[in-house]
Amino acid sequence: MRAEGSEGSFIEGLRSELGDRILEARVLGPRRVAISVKPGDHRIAMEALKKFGGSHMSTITGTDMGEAIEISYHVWCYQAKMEVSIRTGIPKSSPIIETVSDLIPGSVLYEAEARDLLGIEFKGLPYEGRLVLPEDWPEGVCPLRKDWKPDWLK
Amino acid sequence: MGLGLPKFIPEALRAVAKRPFTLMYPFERREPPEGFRGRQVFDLSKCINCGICAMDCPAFAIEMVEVGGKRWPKLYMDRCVFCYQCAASCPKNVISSSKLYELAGTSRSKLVMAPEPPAVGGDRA
Amino acid sequence: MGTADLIIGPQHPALHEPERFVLKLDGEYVVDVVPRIGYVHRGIEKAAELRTYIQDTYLVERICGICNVSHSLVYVQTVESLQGTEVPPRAAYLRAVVHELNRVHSHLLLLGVVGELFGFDTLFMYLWRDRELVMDVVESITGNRLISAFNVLGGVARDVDQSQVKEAKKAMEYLRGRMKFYKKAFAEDPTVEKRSKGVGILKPSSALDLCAVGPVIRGSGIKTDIRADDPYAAYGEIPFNVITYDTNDSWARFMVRVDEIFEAIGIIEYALDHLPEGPIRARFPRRVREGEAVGRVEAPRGELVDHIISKGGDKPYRFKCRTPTLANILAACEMIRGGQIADVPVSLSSIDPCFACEDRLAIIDVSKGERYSARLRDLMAKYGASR
Amino acid sequence: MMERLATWCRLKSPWILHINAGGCNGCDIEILAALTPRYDVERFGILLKPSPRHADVMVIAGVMTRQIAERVKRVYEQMPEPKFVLAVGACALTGGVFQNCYGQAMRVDQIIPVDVYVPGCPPKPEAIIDGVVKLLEKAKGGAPADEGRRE
Repeated sequence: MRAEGSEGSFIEGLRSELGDRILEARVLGPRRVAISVKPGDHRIAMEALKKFGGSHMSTITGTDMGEAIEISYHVWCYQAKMEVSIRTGIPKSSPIIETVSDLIPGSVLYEAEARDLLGIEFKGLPYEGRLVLPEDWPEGVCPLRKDWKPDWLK
Repeated sequence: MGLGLPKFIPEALRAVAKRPFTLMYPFERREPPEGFRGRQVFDLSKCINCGICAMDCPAFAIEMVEVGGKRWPKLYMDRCVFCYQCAASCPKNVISSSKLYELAGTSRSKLVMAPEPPAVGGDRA
Repeated sequence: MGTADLIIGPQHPALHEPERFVLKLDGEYVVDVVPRIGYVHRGIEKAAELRTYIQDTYLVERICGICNVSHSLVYVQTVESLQGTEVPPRAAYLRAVVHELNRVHSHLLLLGVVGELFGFDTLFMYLWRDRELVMDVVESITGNRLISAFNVLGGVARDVDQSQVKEAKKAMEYLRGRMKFYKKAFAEDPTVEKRSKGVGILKPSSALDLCAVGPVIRGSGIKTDIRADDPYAAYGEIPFNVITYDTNDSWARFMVRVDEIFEAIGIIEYALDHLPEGPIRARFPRRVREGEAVGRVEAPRGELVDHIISKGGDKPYRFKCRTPTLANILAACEMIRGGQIADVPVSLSSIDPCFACEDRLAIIDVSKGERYSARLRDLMAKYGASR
Repeated sequence: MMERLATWCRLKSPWILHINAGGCNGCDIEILAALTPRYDVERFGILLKPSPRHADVMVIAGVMTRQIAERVKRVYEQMPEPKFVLAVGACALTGGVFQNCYGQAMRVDQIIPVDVYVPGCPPKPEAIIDGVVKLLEKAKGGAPADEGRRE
């Protein structure tokens, strides 16, 4: 457990836990830190964050970056008072990643939402079926991907 | 019943003695406060036809239509969300607010404010 | 007889996030719940990518009409941190004032709706009567009763003058007196006690696991508030207390809100007394530089998160918004599980989705395969609530 | 004779059904606020009814989302004749800020005929009462005017 500290020392602390698994670490602003990891390592990073009180999943953002889909897990660390974004990229052709819902049960709905809107498949996600999209929405169409455009723009 | 006296009985009795809280709208109309965002007023004599209001409108409520060779803002009040971004964006302060809010109409075409540019009307003071 | 399925929703008028819950029943008791949301999925995140930053300010305000100030606040703060713009101190204070006015009105609204749910219409009518005072103050400061259009990129849209400050302080003083009465009512009235104490238990450990936010987690005794832990606007300089209750039930969550109204009134008075002089708006460019930012605010319902990725230009590349009700749905399911059907509306409303106002249910009895439709009110009438 | 009596009765107590077709709640809160002590539309005999079968006037607010459009139509069909529709707020009228969102199916008046439009985002409770008054004036005219109606 750590007391409230600056972003730089927080990143140092994370590095001592995770070592080379952190590909890149950035400070986004006061109490905002982003780290990049390889897919698969995101679960290890999340385990490491628990040492800082990081048990609150704020949200999960999926972003279509062209070739890859980038997933950001935003975790709030209660003790360190730091919002950590764990970023990882997965190929758009096979967007499969392991779920974190067993580590943080509160992330089920965020993963289900990302599955609906971006077509990311979360291995081991307990929630099945559509979460936000309408029932008559065509299968396999993901509105938040950049190659999907609403009718009026076509 | 052992429930104790509900807290609201004395309160309700007190309210009986007071003046009614209800506004007698529509028989009495209370003036909205200063700066209320009601129906827009366009002072087109200041307008420089730039179209920034139409560009910034979040609800696509302003359309620049051509009247007498120039493009003037036409407001669709049925789309308008009364955010007054158009007034904030306008470089010449053409748009100001009024306190008029009773805008209900029986058809959507009545909710369109066509521009009345000063040059076209001819003898507008 | 086996278990029966009870479907709550989806027609769901008082809510920004209509859900549908499939309840598995064993007699009167709820065995399991499955949520399905998205009936008001309008595609705001996609739309935000297709509009400019200026237009998005007003788009995000309309994600939720009740806590619209929080939505626009988190959006403008995120974009400002992306751009690195400092907001003038007067604007930061005014933002806090309107944010707290919004919280007062939202909490009063919920407490009133809860009163109606209890079958306690008197409470509903009185609370909404006094809520009108707050609406008047909001109207005089922002120009509209609900959707404020107050927070804009770089600052706030309009200034307040001395007469408005005086009027606001007078209203707050009056409201504080009224709230003392309502607090007593919520703490001691037998109707409230019977309907909410011990109903919808959420243990602190499950509140943490399920990532509950706002009054829900504070009602489980966990002291966390973004205004205190992760201060924004002027909250770093304004003294206030974080309210917690540790009875873990619906009553605790209502009491957290009652006490938060007192704190909010205190914040508004402090901020209006210490309002710095100066400009209310910094210049903000139309094009925002490349980068990403995460913003969080404490909305009336809890943590509200925005994540914006910019690749330069006047439109965001990706806009992500996580509303507090979504975070609390799992917690609500946990509260409902194991309780009685009659307690479902109370538990649900304690997370403040205003769920119960006008809901529609379809009852499917598995053993018969018949389908009935009923409205929540009818059902509640059947299960003991008076209306 | 009976018809005039029926019209008179209807004007004295129009019962309303409130539907949210997927809006932001702003308008819904204002509709509800119109029923609370400050505005108190019950003094005109206006009652909020939970069931479409009891209602004369449907007050509809919010963007028509794809999920809800079919349901709104079904509710409208269940209302007894003559029925009136009051569309409240920019979203119900045209979509407001949500125009062209993929979740918006269409405008309200593309699904059901609308009698009175109340613009605003959200309209003040007074403006909603004003809309109701205009609706009643229209209803007094006997057969609903064709203006603004679509087949």
